[in-house]
Amino acid sequence: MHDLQCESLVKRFGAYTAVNSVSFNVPRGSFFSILGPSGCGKTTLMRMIAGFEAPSSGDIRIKGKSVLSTPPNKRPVKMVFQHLALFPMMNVGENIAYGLRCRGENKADIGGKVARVLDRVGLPGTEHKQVSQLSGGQKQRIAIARCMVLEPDVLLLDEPLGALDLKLRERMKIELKQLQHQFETTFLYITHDQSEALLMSDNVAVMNAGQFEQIGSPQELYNNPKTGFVAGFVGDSNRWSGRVVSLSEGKVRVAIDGGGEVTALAGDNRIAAGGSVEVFVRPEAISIGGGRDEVLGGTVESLLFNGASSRILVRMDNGHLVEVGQAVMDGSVTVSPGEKVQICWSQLHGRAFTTAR
Amino acid sequence: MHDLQCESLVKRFGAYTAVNSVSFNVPRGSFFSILGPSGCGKTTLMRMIAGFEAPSSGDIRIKGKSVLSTPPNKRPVKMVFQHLALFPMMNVGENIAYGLRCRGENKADIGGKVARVLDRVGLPGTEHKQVSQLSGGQKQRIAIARCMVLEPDVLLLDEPLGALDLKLRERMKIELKQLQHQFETTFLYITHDQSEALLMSDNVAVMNAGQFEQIGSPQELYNNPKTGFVAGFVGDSNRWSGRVVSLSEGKVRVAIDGGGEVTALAGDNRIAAGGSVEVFVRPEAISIGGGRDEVLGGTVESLLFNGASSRILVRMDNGHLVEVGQAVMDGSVTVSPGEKVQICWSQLHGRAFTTAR
Amino acid sequence: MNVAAPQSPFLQWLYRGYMLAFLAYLAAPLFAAGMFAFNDSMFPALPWNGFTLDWFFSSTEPKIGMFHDRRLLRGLENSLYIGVLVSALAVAAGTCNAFLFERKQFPGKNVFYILMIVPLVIPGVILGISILVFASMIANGLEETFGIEWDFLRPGLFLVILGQFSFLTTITSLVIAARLRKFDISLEEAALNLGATRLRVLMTVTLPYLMPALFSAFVVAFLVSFENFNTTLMLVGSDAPLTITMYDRMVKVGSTPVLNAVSFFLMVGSGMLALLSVVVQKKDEPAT
Amino acid sequence: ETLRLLTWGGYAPDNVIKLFEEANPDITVEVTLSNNEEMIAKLRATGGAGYDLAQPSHDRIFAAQKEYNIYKPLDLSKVGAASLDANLLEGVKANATIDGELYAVPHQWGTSGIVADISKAPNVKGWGDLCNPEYKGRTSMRLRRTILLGTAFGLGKDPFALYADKAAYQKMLDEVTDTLIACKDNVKTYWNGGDDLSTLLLSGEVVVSEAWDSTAFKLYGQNKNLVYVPPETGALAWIDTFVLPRKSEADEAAYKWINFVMKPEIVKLMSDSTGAIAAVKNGIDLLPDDKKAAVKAAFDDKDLANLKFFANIPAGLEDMEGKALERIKAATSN
Amino acid sequence: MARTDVGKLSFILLFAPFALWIALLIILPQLGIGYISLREKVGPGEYTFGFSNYVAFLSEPIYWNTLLRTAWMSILVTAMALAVGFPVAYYIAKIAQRRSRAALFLMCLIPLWVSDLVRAFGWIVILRETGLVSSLLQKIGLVSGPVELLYNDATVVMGLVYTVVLFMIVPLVSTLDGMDNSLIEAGYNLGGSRLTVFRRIVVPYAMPGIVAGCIIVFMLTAGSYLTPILLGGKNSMWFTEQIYEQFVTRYNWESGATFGVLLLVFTSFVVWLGLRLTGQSLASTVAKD
Ligand SMILES: Nc1ncnc2c1ncn2[C@@H]1O[C@H](COP(=O)(O)OP(=O)(O)OP(=O)(O)O)[C@@H](O)[C@H]1O
Ligand SMILES: Nc1ncnc2c1ncn2[C@@H]1O[C@H](COP(=O)(O)OP(=O)(O)OP(=O)(O)O)[C@@H](O)[C@H]1O
Ligand SMILES: [Mg+2]
Ligand SMILES: [Mg+2]
Repeated sequence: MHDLQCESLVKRFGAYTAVNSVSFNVPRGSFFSILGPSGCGKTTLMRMIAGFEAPSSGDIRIKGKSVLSTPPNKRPVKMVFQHLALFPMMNVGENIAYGLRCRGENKADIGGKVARVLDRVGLPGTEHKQVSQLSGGQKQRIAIARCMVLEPDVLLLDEPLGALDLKLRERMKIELKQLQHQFETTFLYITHDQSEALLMSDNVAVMNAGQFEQIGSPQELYNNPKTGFVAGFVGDSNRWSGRVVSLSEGKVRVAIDGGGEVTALAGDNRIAAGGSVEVFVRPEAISIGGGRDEVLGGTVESLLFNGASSRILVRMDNGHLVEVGQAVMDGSVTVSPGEKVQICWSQLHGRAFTTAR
Repeated sequence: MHDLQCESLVKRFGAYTAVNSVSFNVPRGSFFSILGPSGCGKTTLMRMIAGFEAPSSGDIRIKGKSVLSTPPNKRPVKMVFQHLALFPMMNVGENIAYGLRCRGENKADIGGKVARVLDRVGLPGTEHKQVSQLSGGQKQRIAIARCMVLEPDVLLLDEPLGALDLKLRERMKIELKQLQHQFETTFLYITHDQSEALLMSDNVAVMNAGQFEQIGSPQELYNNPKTGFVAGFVGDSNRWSGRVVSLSEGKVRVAIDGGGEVTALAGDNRIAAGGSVEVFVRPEAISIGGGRDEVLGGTVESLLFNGASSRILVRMDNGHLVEVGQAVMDGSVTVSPGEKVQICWSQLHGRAFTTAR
Repeated sequence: MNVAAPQSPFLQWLYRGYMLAFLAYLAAPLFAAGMFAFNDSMFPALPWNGFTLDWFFSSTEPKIGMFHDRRLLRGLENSLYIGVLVSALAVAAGTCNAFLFERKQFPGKNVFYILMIVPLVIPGVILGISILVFASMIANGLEETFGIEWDFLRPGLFLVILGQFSFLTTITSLVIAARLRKFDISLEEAALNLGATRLRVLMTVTLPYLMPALFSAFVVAFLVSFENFNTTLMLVGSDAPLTITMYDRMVKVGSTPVLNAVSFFLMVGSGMLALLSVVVQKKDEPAT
Repeated sequence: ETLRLLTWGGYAPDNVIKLFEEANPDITVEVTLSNNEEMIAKLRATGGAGYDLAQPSHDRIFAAQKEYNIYKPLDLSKVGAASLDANLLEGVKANATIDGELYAVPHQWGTSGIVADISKAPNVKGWGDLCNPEYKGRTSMRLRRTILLGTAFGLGKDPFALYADKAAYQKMLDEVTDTLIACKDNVKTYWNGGDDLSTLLLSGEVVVSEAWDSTAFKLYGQNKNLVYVPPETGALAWIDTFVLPRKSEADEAAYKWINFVMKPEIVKLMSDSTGAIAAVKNGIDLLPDDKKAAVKAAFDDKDLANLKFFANIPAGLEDMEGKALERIKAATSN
Repeated sequence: MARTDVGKLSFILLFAPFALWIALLIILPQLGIGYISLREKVGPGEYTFGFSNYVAFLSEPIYWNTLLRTAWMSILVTAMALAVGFPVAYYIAKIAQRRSRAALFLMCLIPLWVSDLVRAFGWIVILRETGLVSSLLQKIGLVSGPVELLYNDATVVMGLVYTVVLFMIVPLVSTLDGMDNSLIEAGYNLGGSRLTVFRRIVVPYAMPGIVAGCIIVFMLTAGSYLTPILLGGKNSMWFTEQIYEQFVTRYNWESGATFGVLLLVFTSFVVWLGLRLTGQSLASTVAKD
């Protein structure tokens, strides 16, 4: 059973198409993320689901029923806004009670429900605090509590961590996931930060220029991207453009612009000999030294130390700069800038996609 | 030869000591970072160097000459401000020319110099653009160009990447480092983001509550933290508090609060039997299964997939939550949530520090 | 260190001296006007004849105190009446304008916006005479062609209110629009999303948010209305507000310290009002 | 019922109003202070509405009524005409009768002349002394038509005689204007109201000034050196009248007020406040004692016989006078 | 769709009061005085149309001299208000501590709380020949006789500056307040001297506030009535006084309306010129705060 279904949703602003034929289903109780760069139409999509924008065409169904003609204040979806939109003129308790009072529940019930939901988000007894007295992470939780107290079918979250600072964001990622487990509600989460999407979601849709490029589990997206955009956007990648030399059994031989040839898996089926492609190889798939299928020569340009995710920058002989992942933990660094090295990786870790026009 | 030397710098605001006896030397042409949490006094320190605050005591020397009595507009240090402080009422060319005109250089020279520096930061021909027409990264580069055209002895940068978004920040890190190479100027860089500091710097000073905790190369800080603060702040770490059971030959046996005992290297020399300590172990040093010095039991709570830096969350039997690094590349996941597992790491990767009061 | 401030102690001292001198300049005439309210003399001038409160409370000739001076009290009453009414109207209209220009998109918006600001830069006298002339034209026209008499189009309270309303509305619109601009529209969306009707959103979220601005717009409008002279002078009928009464008294009868007493009373009164509005704004600030 | 008076400062003193309201408990009195020009301007703007009783001077009725139709005829029978000074009533009748209807009755009269501090300026005699360099920077005047007329008399002309001949009047005005512009240096400032004048004289800032006799009499009470001097060419006399605005709404109350203030005991109070002489029989005798003394000190019978009553201004002349005044005001001196 | 109907209705409801206000109280009355100003009086109650009122204005040097004098003094007052007010606004926005800032700002607004009349009244009490200053000067023996400080143009200018300086300070404070101190710091850091930073950074940044303040001050000054009348001497003539004279003393609505139109056109022209020269627009300056 699906809590939320969107079918060929389209939204045009004048001549500009912000959301272009988007379809997806969100199963009950799952955590679904939409990941895409700024301006790709994520917020517009979410606003259509919440009812703040009317779709140009397509349908939105919640628990199987179309909600197109339901006004925004009647839809069983609640939304956590990017800047939270907590009401500054009410205290915490009033903020949470707001929806219940709109619904006309009686006073006594409301008090109990507010207390219970505050308990569940780990902030018991804060009813009388002012919103301005809360820390960023606490505000976050109040915003979620305000929606969850209404027991929505779907909770929409629009980049809710965007305003928090680095360390807090790391912590809240884990906390959000745990809250979703606790409430067992369907979450639809919007973000442009791939690590948020990967970390928390059961399923992720990668969105670009108004369209969905791929829907899948985080692992699928990371390990089996279906388009060049997904390969480049999800996780770090080295990217070289080149031209197809030959193609056989799903493997492509690519002549990289500037010199050198590599073999990679064909990522899509529009690849043809002579066509221009981009080859993606993740830094952590590459190592220094020889011994694997693909080997290229270059010079170490600099060492980017960053603890567990350190990198070596290698200027290849064809002029491209390559990031090479470095397993640091035990290995003290064995190369130094200026040194001539060879880098290598397995064919299976290279992936070629037709260049998007 | 040192471009910048600070000696026992102190700055008091009333009773509050914002910078407390800080001394450091920055060698010519190097990239020096000051890393510390918000409010630790980084900006205050930098403002003293730029001349916007007078130190309460201590000395600042640039190229060996004390600049304490030099007014801010005569000091040979230029500064890139956190929000860049590009002049909104001037266009790009005028912004860059401002310093030259203050110096009274003649018109013809100025034009040439501006064009040349714009070339070097990769934005040739943008003289007539308005500041508001630039993207975040471009503004960044203009702010640097505006300083570099004056050929300062030292360039100060106060969290210059703070306002940029994630992907752009990643790119600018590498670009900044390259610009520094190109200009061969001494950079003094302030940040609260450890990855920025580690990635770009030749040397990093970790600052806390107005004092320097440790100065060293990124590798030194990461692999050999001298204090608990540095161990916790630089890179991710699991952190358990406990009590010293025994101490011998630089190794400490610690009874962890909640249960379990581990052995770790003694991080400082104030550790004594019975004292309370914190033990730090990095996630990537821990693995699932047995076989190494230190073994603890627990239950897998969830798998946090995040590409190359995925983690496994394990709830240990003593109730602590442990992040375990997961080598993903080849290994498909072998554990699943709810499974009982053992986690292990080498004694050499654990480090104990006296708990700060 | 504040780089914006002068650094040398001498200059700092000089600057502070300038500020003091400026404040003295501001206070001087008010002080002088207020001081003579307490002079036990028939003229608001030196010499100082000793302290008295007669000019406030005395009920006997020749020193009729302001609280026993019927005409001044009458003027005060008129001023309050006009002030409250016109401020309420201007705040209401200003709120509409704020919503119109902050929330609606419509062709010619920029031109209309300029039109909204224009009353602020039309001299008050001209607003006064133009409204007087226009109202008289209508009234005369009606009288001559239809024999209808619309007396409220003749100088009097109604025209005074219209005249003050015409420029106060610009002020209130700007004050309220400035606040509305800062309003995060997602607050309204959040309320809708939580199930509130549009009316309820307006009453529970938007208007409470605007409240401080509505209040300070009201206070500003009231103060400006209270002290307005140029526009009112042209439109006033027999119900003169206080400023006009005082002016008439001063040029046509002669000033006694009772006028100083009224001035003093006004200073204290409007001072309190202004303080109150500041306090209201202050209290609200951290929450936004 | 409300009686809305449009009148001069001092013409509706609080004590008189109180007495009136006690006598007529159903009437409350509301006063708007004004002067000749404003009264007419206001009534014009309101089309004669908004007030129930107005008090312009006798020379300001005819032309204003012709042009703007702002007054309505008055019923002399409702006014105790018998108590009025017959001369003044005749004068007003002559000036304010249009198409056989009478529009005004006299109320108070007074003169414009000169006040001087005799301790410092003992020899003041006529209008010309305002421009006497002996008192440089110590004289004052009110820049209105009175000073034009006064100066004209001072120059030996008779402006009222020239009313019929516009060109001649203009010529005379030009001469007067030149005189007054030349005189500007001598003048400390132009006063606007009685208060201005009092303060200037009492403080000693000014020693010779054009003045209303009423103000001068009040000043005499304060300082015996401040004496009213009727100019040797004759003081200019005005009569303030009662008129009914065209759309007045409380005529009965208005007549009650008119009759009330003509009562001898009220006349005394009124004259005390205005300083002017009531237009009733033996008006001077009904002045309060101090004022009476001041009048006696100022006027002898010769002066009284030499009064120059303002005549009705023909249309158009007022414009010429206005221009002349503006020219004087705008001229620069140092 | 239902939603757009609601939108349309609410638009109409919001637009109606605005339209009524602007049309009935601003535009039509202005057209009204325009119309009256074109009316020529030929006799009692008889009128024809023409430009004779304007011709009369132009042919009478008194009138246009007064207009020019008013304009010139208004510009002087504006310049002085800027000179006096800028340091004050700068102090409030940039130098004063957070706490004293509000208090200072409030103190600067004090004169706004009382009417022009009271303020002018206060100045008269202080400045007249027998007033406070004169007495004080005599007492401390600085002058031998009483000094007259009233009734001259300098006093008028001072009094006008007093009444309008606040309208200069308020917009200045609000723009300067929005200026990040780091712009000033950057100015110094790049080698600018105090003067350079002020001239090239502070002033250009504050330009919208300066222009807004100048416009409001100029209009207020040109349209003021009481202060020039009460403080001005025998030579002072203010254009609003002319208008008042025409309307009230001379009952000449036609030429009064003409003067009104001329004042409006003239001041609008000055404002337009000011905006033009500084490259600002009305909406971006006056309406900013
Ligand atoms: N009301 C509107 N009218 C016209 N264009 C709009 C409107 N709302 C959004 N757009 C355009 O639609 C595109 C998608 O906007 P949207 O806000 O959905 O992006 P987003 O993916 O949420 O971006 P971000 O991550 O920056 O929030 C943008 O190019 C935006 O300019
Ligand atoms: N002018 C001042 N007066 C009083 N206290 C000050 C002043 N400037 C800074 N401080 C205090 O000094 C401490 C250090 O401030 P500083 O701005 O140097 O921190 P920071 O390390 O730059 O922080 P962040 O990363 O947030 O920019 C803070 O607690 C701050 O409140
Ligand atoms: Mg968005
Ligand atoms: Mg800082």
